[in-house]
Amino acid sequence: MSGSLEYGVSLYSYTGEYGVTMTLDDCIEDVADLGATGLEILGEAHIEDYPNPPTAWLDAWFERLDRFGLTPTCYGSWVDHRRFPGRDITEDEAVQQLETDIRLAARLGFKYVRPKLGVVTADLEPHPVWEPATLRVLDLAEQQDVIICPEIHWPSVIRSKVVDDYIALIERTGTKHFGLLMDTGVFQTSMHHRSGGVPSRMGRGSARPPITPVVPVSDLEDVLQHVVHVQAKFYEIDDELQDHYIPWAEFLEVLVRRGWSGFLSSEYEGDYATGRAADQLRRQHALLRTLVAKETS
Amino acid sequence: MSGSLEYGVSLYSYTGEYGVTMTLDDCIEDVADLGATGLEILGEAHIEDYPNPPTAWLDAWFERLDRFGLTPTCYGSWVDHRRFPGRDITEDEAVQQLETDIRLAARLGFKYVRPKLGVVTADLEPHPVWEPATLRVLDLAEQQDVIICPEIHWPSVIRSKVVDDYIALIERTGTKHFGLLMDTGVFQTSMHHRSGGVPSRMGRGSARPPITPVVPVSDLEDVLQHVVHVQAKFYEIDDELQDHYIPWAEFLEVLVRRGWSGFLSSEYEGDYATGRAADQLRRQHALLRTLVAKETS
Amino acid sequence: MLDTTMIQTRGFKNTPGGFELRLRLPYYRGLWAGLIEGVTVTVDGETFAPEDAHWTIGELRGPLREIAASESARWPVDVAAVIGLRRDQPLSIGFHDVAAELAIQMSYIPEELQPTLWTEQRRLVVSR
Amino acid sequence: MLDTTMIQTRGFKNTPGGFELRLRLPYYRGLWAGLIEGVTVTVDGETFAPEDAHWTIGELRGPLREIAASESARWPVDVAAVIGLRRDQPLSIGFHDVAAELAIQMSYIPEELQPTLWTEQRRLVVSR
Ligand SMILES: [Mn+2]
Ligand SMILES: [Mn+2]
Repeated sequence: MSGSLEYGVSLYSYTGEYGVTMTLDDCIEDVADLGATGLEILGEAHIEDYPNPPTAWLDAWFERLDRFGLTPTCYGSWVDHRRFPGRDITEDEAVQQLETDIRLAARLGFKYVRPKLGVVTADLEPHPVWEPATLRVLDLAEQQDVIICPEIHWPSVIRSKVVDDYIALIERTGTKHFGLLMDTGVFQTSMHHRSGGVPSRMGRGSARPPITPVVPVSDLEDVLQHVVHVQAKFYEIDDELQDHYIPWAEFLEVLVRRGWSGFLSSEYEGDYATGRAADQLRRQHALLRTLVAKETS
Repeated sequence: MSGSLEYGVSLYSYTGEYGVTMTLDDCIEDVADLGATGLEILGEAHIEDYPNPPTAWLDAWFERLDRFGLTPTCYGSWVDHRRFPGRDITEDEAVQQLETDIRLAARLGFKYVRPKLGVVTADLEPHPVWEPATLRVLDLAEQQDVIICPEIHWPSVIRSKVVDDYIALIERTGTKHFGLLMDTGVFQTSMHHRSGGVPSRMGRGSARPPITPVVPVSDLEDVLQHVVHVQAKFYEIDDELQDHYIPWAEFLEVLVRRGWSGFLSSEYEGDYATGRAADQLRRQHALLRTLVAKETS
Repeated sequence: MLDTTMIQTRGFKNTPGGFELRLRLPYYRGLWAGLIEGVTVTVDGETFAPEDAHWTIGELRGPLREIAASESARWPVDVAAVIGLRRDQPLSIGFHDVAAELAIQMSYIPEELQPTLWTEQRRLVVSR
Repeated sequence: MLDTTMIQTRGFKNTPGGFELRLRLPYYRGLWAGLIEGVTVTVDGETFAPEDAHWTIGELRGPLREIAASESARWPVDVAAVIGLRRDQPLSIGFHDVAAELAIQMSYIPEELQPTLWTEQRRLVVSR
């Protein structure tokens, strides 16, 4: 089975530049300029007056897609279960949030919606509202022709209860509108420490996040049939066009051998120095295209 | 005689940021935010589709003046006598350029127009077209209620043939629509070497600019009665709020003692690092206001 | 456009009865107002409590708890918030050491590790 | 917005029959097109003569001498120009050393010191 890999960029990559040195126009133009065809956004970051963008914003959105020849890929959303101080959101509120984003994503032409779910325990168990709320919006997803795809994201790993539960939901319901989003940060072989940005720390107490094991790329084989979108998370491509954090050759070998089709949507998460995102994205696309050309030749 | 000093900023100050980290909106908002009331621009830098700004640009211009409580002070213009390759501009063309800028400046509400004149010799003699062309636009300046004020700018000095010729023109014609603009860079006590920006050099030959003497602030006394506007050129205010390049105390002492009225319009010309212009302008205004308060108390 | 820093250069100034400063959200997306716990501002060692801060986020104005009472209230990622604080004397012309600690709830981080605290100190100028 | 550098990151790429790159005016104001003498581009040691450059400045397109034939033609300071150059082979995917020397007439500097030359070298990536 022969797959087709396409190249995209998530505007998350421009976090250090967005609103500082780059407008939304600049970001979208940059994605097209570097030769990508897939455009990923974060609803709560990039849509003016989210979740109710003005007509002028919508007009500009479609005009840009057309002018730059870009296809909307994935729309990032959040289910913030601590949104109301003092209590967790209810199932109805979670459904409402999901519906809002599914409708808005579909309206903008996206095929994938990634809801980021809240966690309730130190070992990153998702808030229990995820499953009933998801089940209640599957029909809307079908009607709007989008696939809901929670993200497998560091420090979560592939072999975990949460991923098993996602797959069980797919198998139990037989839905075509739920899948997995694979963030390649899961496969990082060493930890990148970003420079720049405003210093932050977690909490006022002494709790610390868990130590995360290195996830072998081979773990991807077990779940790949359910992966509908890849966020090609990366931190730094060096001056020799090498990435010392993400094992791209191994990762792409699996995708090509298995004939996986879909978008590799770049998520730059490295240093914040001005101008670095645009340069690093070009380096990554040069690296990915070079490796894929080798795999497929 | 008691004068009144007012504080302004020239958008020239944001050269390192304009179009990079700051829009025109940002620049104008910053001027108001730092407590200035006078706004100076460069026609050829800041006016969209110069010299024919669209209606929307004009509307936004007046809306901002109103919202931020800013008064247009000086409009910088150029008479580029080498504008047409292979020949100098004619007197008619110089008149046309001056007329264009006088009309546009007046339309935007400016009171002063600074034409930057081309030079023809190594000792900075202005192109001879300046005098007949100026004489031909004095009536228009009167009609448009603006004062034409060529700039005394480093490496030119106050005691020079060109300044004598300017004053002679005023005395001979008795015009109220021609004056002098004093750029405080003339009084620099040492040379600042700016870092950042794109490296440039003059020419492919071996010619080098003249060595410029230090101009004592006392020279200002001779010409002050003709000075209609001050560009408060500066390079760096240090972490103790001291300026080691421009002798502000001496300069302001003369202005206050002589009862000079008008705008001190800041021209930051220091290092180009991002964010530096906005910080340095605030330092300079803090310094100028502190010194003036001392002089007048 | 915004400064990279959380505390913006533009916006720090005396106001009638106090002073104000501007903060950007040092995060990659906008947030529902209820996720913002508050900001503690310190100027030259003088600390201003989060509950005394008057917030302006675009058209939204008031104490944070009043702003967050509207379920649709958001802090967009590309909009700086103006934080107004009361002070008897105006800040002097010249340099001031300004610090801010912004506390936010990140739903996808376990609660025992929350709030996430962003802290920054800058030397800013009062220019008039 | 523009990069601080004269040679912009955005815009360097292969085109049918050659490649292009974008330049900003590294100056503080826009200029009448007749004041621009030209740009010499070098990629990995291969030099492209100024007279072979195809310019695009907003709506204006063509060799510089044709653009400057219109007396109203300008290069605004906040608009990057696209410089198109012919090349038989596309540039390879990966890094390239790109240099540009931009020559401009400054009327207020004595002619014997002109043109003013801005030079810059950057390492840019062809990404596809
Ligand atoms: Mn991701
Ligand atoms: Mn000046």
